[in-house]
Parts: sequence; C-alpha cells; structure tokens
Amino acid sequence: MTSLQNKVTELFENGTINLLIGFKEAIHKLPVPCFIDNVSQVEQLIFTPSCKGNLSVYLHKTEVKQAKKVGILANTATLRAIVQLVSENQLGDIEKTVITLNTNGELVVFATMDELEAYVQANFPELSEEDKKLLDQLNAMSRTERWQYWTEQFSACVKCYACRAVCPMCYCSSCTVEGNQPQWIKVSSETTGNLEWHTMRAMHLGGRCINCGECGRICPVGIPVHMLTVKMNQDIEAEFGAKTGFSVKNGYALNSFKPGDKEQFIK
Amino acid sequence: MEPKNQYIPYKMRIANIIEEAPLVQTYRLEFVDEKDAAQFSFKAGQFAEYGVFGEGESTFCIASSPTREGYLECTFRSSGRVTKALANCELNDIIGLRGPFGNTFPIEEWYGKNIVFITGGIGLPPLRCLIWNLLDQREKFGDITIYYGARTVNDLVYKEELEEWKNRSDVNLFLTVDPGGETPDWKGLVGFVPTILEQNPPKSENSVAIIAGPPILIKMGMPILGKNGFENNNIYTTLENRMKCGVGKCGHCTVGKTYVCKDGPVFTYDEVLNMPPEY
Amino acid sequence: MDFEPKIVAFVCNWCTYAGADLAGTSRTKYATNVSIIRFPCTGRIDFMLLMKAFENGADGIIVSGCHPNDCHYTSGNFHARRRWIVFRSLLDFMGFDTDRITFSWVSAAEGTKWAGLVDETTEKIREKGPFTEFKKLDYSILEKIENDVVTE
Amino acid sequence: MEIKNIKSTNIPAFFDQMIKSGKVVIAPVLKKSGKVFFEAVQSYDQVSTDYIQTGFSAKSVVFPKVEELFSFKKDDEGIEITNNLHTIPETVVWGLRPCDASAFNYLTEFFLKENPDTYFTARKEKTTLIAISCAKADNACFCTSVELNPGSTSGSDILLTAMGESVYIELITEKGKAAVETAASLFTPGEEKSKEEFLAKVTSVFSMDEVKVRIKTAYDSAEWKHASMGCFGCGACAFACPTCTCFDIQDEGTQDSGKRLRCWDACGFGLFTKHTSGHNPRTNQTERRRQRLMHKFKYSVENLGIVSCVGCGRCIRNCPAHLNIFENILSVTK
Repeated sequence: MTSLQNKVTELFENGTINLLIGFKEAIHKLPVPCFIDNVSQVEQLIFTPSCKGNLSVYLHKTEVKQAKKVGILANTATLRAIVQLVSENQLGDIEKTVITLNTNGELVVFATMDELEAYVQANFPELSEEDKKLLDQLNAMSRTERWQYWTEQFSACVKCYACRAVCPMCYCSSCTVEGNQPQWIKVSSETTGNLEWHTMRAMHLGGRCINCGECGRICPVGIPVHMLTVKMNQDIEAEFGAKTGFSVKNGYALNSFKPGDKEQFIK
Repeated sequence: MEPKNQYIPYKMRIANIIEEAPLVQTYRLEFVDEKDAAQFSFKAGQFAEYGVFGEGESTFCIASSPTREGYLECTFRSSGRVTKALANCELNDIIGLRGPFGNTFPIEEWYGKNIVFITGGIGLPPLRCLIWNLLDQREKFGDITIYYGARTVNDLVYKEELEEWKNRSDVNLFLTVDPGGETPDWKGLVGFVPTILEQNPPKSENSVAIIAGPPILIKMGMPILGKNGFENNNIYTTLENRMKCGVGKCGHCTVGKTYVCKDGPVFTYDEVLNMPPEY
Repeated sequence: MDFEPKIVAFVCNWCTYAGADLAGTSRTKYATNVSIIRFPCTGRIDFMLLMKAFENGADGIIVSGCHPNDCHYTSGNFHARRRWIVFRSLLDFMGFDTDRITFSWVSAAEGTKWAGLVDETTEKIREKGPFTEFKKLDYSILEKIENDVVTE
Repeated sequence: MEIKNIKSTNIPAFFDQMIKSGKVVIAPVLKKSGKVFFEAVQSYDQVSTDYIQTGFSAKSVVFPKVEELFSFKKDDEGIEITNNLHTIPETVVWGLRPCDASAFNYLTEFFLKENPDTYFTARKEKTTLIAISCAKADNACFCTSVELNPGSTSGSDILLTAMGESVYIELITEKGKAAVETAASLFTPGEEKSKEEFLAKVTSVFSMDEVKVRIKTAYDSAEWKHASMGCFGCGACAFACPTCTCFDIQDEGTQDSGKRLRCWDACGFGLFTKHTSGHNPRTNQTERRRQRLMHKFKYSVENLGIVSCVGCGRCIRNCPAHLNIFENILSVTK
C-alpha cells in the first residue's frame, strides 16, 4: 500500500472521514474521480501530478453533503477553491479533511482551515506559461482582431455547459440559463447567444474564479474560456488589490467596494 | 404525396375562452384553413402540441370529445413560459397546433362494461374528452362513476359540467376537495382523492378504471384499484412527461424504452408496472 | 438615408432620472435619440441588460446614476462602479466596442449635464455608424456555408 | 461491391474535383486548439490527415446543432410559415471513421422508421459519406467491442484504406460509385483483398452478446451509483456522440416574426425531464447517466434492434471527469 492509501485507511478507521473523494486509474489509463466509502476500496486510490481535476466541485453534491465527514484529495487549485468556498460560506454543513501533496511529493493532511490557508498563501501560483503567452497575444491584438478571435471561438461553442459543470464556483442550485422567464440566454447555440453566455459566466465569476483553468482544459471544442476570468482576476488584483482563493475571510471583490476605487471612464 | 412535415403546425383561431379556475382556462379552437379541418381527425386519449409563435409549444390533451365536430378544446393552467403566453392570447388570435399524437383509449373494447374515472385537479381535461365521448353513446356502457377532486372548491374545473353530471341519473359523481379547501357552502366530500376512493370503492366486476392526474395520484391510485379487485389490464392511465416533438424523436418523454408520446400516453397498469418508475 | 442612432439610457431613479426630468421641465433642447429606462439604483443595472439592449438594436448605451457618496441607498453606485470597471475591461478584452457605452454620474440638479451627455453620445455614435458587429453574428459555420452556397 | 484503387498522390486531385463539381465538402480540419473538427473546406490543403478521431462526430451534417424548422411572420392576413429545406446543398463528408459511418445506419433507422423526419431525410438524401479506415487507435477506442472494426464498411458510401503507395477503395453504394465518377480517370479497377494488416488493432473489452443479455437486468444494479457519482451533468458526451439524437424545440424572435429551431439537448441535463410543476422523473445524476447508457445498450436494441453505441470513444475523451462508458457497462453487467 502506498503512503496515501495507508493515510486514508487510518482516517477511515479512526472515524475522521466516512467518504473520500479521490482519484483512481480507469481502464483507459486516465485518472477518474472515485468516491470511497469504506476501507476495502482504498486500494484503487492514486494521486499523481496527472490528477488535474478539481474535485472540490463534488463538495456541492447532495450525496457528498449527506456523508458529513468528507475527505478530499486536493491539488493546489482545489485548495484555493476550498479557501474561496469557505469564504463564501458554502462548506458549512460538512466536516472536511483535506489531503494534498506538497512540492516535495509528501502527503500533507491539514488539521485546520488556518493551516490550509497558510499553505495556500505560501504556495500561491503564478499564471502558467501557456496562459501567460495567450494572454500577451490577446492583449497585443487590436480590438477588432480580438473580436474576430473570440467570435470565431464562440461560434464553435455547443452549449454543453461543461465549463459550468466543472467549475467549483458555479454552485447555484438554479442557473440563469435554466430560467426561461425571461430567457436571458438563448437555448440554441449561436454566436451572439454563446458570447452572452460566456460573458455572463465570466461576470458571475468575477472576483470568485480561482484560476484553476478547468473550464478551458475540458472544453470539448477547445475554447480557452478560462482566459476571460484570468483577465478579470488580473484586473481585479490590479484595481482593487484582491486575490481570489487567498483568504477565508475575504469574501469576494465584487461583493464589496472602497469609496476610493479609481476609474477614468465615468464622465 | 410527400408525407406531412410533422413539425409544421396547423393554424388555429381561438373561438371562445372560458375561465375555469384560477389560472386555468379553456380555449375553443377552430381551423383557420378548411383543408386542415377536413384532414384532421382524432380519438379520445390523444394529445397535441399547442404553440404560441415566438414563445414555443406546450403539450396537453385535446379536452373536447371527437363526437363534437367542428372544433377542438383545450384546457390548461398557465404556469410556464408558453402557457403564460397562451393565457395572454385574446379571442380570434391565431395559435399553432400539431397533432393529434399518441395512442387512444380502446373504447370499443369497453362496450357493456362499467366505467370508473379517477382524477384530480387539472387531470380532468384528458378524461373529459373520454367522458363526453362515452356519454354521447351512453347506451353502450354500464354504470359510469367519476371520482374527481381538487385542492380547493375554486380549483375544480368545468364547474357547469360537473353540475350537469351530478344531476344526471346515469352518472355517479364523487366530488371532493382536499381538507382545508372547502368553503362554508360546499356540499361535496372533503378528503384526498385516494382516500375517497378507498372509502367508497367502486365495484370491480365487469369494470374498467381510468386514472389521470398528477404522478402522485397515479402512483397511489392504481394499487388501491388493484386491491379492490380490478385486474391490472383493466386499469388505464394517461401519463404526461415533458415533451417537445410529440413524435418519438426528441427523447424527453422516455420512460425506459417507452416513448410516452408515441407508445402512450394511454397505458394499462400492467404496462406501467413494466416500466421504470421514471414518470 | 441619414443614420439616426438608437440610444438606450439605463438610469437610476433618484439622480439621473430626476436630472433628465429637470432637463425636460427646464425646456433644455437635446437629441431625441435616447430611450430612458429607469431603475431603482445603478446597483440594479445588470450587465445582461446592456448586452440585451445591444442585441435588440441599440447603437449606443448610456449608464448613469448618482455621484459617488450621493447614492440614495448609500452604496449602490459604489458596487455598480466596481462592476463597471470589471465589465468594461472584460468587454474590451473580448474585442467588444466599449466606446458605445457611456458611463456617467448625473445628479438631480444637473439637467444641463444630462442634455449635454445625450447630445455628445448621440454625436459620437452617429459618427461611429450603426452597431452591426454584434447583431450580424450568425448561426453555425455549417449553416453559414449553406447560406453562402445558396446566395451565390 | 466494386473495388478500385487510386495512387495516394492522386487523392488531393480527387478531393478537389468534388469541390469543383459544386459539392460542399466537409472534412477534418486541425483547429487552433489542437483538436480536429469537421468543417467545410475549399481545398485538400486544409484537410487534416493525422487524427485518430475528430472531436465531434459528423452527425451535424444530417442533424445540425441548430436546425431551423420554419420561420414565421405575422401580418394583417395572418401568419405565414416558411422553411428553407430546399436550400440544402449536395454534401460530401470526407474522412469520417468507420464507427461514425456506421452510426449513420442507426440515425437513419431512428429518424425514418416511424414518423419519418422531414429534415433528416432532406439532409441525408444529399449526403455522401466517404470514410477512411483507422490505421491508429487509442485507449478510448472500443469499436471491436460493439461488433465493428477499424475497417467496417457499414454505413459508408465509400471506404478508403491506405495501403502504402496506393489507396484501396470500396464502393459500397450507388452514391459512392457516383462520387468517384466525378474524377473517373484517377482510378484503376482493383480486386477484393484483405485490409487486415493496414488496420489499427483495437482489443475487444467485452462480449456484446453477453452484455445484451446481462443488461436486461442491470437497471437495479448498485454499480450505477459508482459509475455516475463523478458525472457532472453536462452535455459534452451527448453532443459529441455520433448517435445521440435528443433535441429541444425552441422559438426565437418575437410573437410577430421569428423562427422555430430545434437544437441538441442531452439527457444528462437536470432540466431535460423536469416538468413545469417542478416534478422531475429523473431526479439525480445516477438516474440520468443510467438512462443514457441503458438507451445505448438496451432500449435502442429493444426498439430498433441496434446497439446505438459505435465505440468511437468520444464520450470518454470529452468527459470532463474522463468517465469511461465501457468500464461502466462492464461494472453494471458483472
């Protein structure tokens, strides 16, 4: 048994958790999420750098909330998501045990939220090289070029809403796109409506997105949708000095204000 | 001739509007195009897609009897986007209609039998079609018994027709409202429909029962009938799931392998028992 | 035919609407291109409303409310300001022409400022021409190709 | 079946000849995202030749993500309804995989067997399918488990198999024969031979016969919960799937003029079955994923006699959680 499997077995045996959200290797060799509710299943657990998924999404599932004492394998993005969710009062009804791998590949189990927060703050990531490159490219474009770029991307969107589904911050029990009185976003997939959908998604995540990049990574048509919130987070940090997923006490930037917020465009 | 494009609606003019209950209305519809009227025929149990152009379509039964020719009637509660738009229509407005869709009640097989109707709330319209269809050939059937209830007295639909059925000697009507829904001058029964049914069980010999209403009434009512000696294939129901196309393509109404729109909406209790409980 | 811009103004009830009212009662002359939509507060002006206005034919938009510190509800406009800062930058990042949205503070006493703002915005939009960029986005590529084939 | 050969160097000429003859040619194109998608192309230069499977299937040619059923316009005389079915052009789909092509068999059976679908018929009639056998496969491919293989001819009008310098061409239908006639001089007559050594090796993960039997009683399996706990409830699998046919009908525009559209929908969405009253027959993701998988392997067999999964593996590659359909099928039919 690996040290992870030993640790999880221990957590089950001393009653700290009764459900563990983790990864296992599927038949096609990719890590898939797994939900372990007893010691006998611990053997399938894996936790490697290829486990990129953000499992904190599952913390909103009814079945998980019912389990009460939940353990979760968390990569750094997941940790930030948990910090942000706690700051938005979303994880009140479960006792969570968070397990991560530190930079030396050692297992860390956080005893308190403070410990977790301190770890996150000490290991706060820079934007990935890839995203930085794309962001620079986009910023260097003229406005009309950017318009062309994004409308072309959005024309391919099929409105499968996978970007919403994998987002740990999209936890509303009923989404704006699901209402039809009024119909804010068209049901059919067509560029105008798609653009509105992605604008709305980004705006609703403004100051809350923790930059895990899952939405862009999993988009079946390969739209880099995460760039919208990456850009917004940059703005928010520059304008208001707020970082998302950084502190459990912060709330989020668009939920608060300072009388001295600066802008140059209001006449 | 090419087969008809099943997604193109007939145009229907709203010829009459009756307010039945709070938010519930009955529309009488007439074909705008006489050719359509000549082509169109339906049988009791079938439903249609009623559409407000620009808003969408909504599914409900045809509430008038096929024995009353020249028009169609539908009764609906305004609750969603389409039904609200429909409720905002005025006399002589034109709406779309696609149909008729689905299977029918096997009326010919019921000749000579006693018929029991059990329904609640807005579940009466699909049976009203059938009830009038039977009453218009009254001599072919035995006893006709109707159990009908609504949340409150005000929520009962077809109030005038209920009055008429109550006064007919050849119809046995149990009219009830849910506890708390009665008014001081209410003379009918008080209690949920399944309770009333249990207290006043219909006789099961040579009888057929038809049950329609919200899923909970169907799920509770059918076993009660079974306990009272009705054979499973003598208990009929009409299901209604979310539907979009009406012709077995869009997939919304499936219960297991069954498409409620084309294999139903009329099912026997036997058939329902063989389905997953996804209705 | 000369192009007459359609301008939609989203304004708060307490300041800008009253300001516009004042412009009216003072008989100040200004462009008639604007349709005013009144809100309880700038904090209530959702960004989706702006998108929908553009989608449904607006060529330009004015968003306006109480000056900072003058909000009837104390802080609605501060919240709104943060959102506008972010929203405007996001639109620009997507290549949306943000010059078509004018943000402003107009108080109940500033009837003249309102009239000037409308005139100025109308003139600017008139110069820019009709806003077709957003509306002409069409259905899927497949269908576009079909349409092209047919029109050839 | 007629067999022909063509030199692989002559493929571009054949391809471009089809475009010159006025057909819309849909072929795999490498996009900026690094994924390959079907798209209308203007010349062979744009066509990607290096792909295991396209991101989405070719079903959108006959069942587009948004289809206009009709448009309407209200005036003093009433409402006028028009549709533009007559504008559908002759279309060639190039380079779809045999699994995709065989999905067209299911689509045709489903849309035409009962209450034939006017729009599907119109598009299908104008579509020619030129499939290319697979020389490569990945871990998500499982066509051999659903009784297909990397060289199946089922569903295609033409199947091309690259054999070194030359390409082996099977003309399966009359439509296929007509398609090569646009450039008849490029082809030489050939003889039937085995393609085996030029095809990808795909290991079979289950026996379809056994699954067909065992899935009959799988509805109540406790494994559904494990199989679907990771499901997010998005539509990525259904939209990419070559045989998923569910759709929504929506009106757009105003009550005075607008159009009625049908657009893809997915049984994984919570709203898919929800009644206006709030009652939802399938309340959780377990039930929804069960519906999708049971439909593929049980319900469509009962209704049409066809397993409506072709083993293309798109649902596995596109799933945000990488849930694996054949692993799930194996576990619920244990």
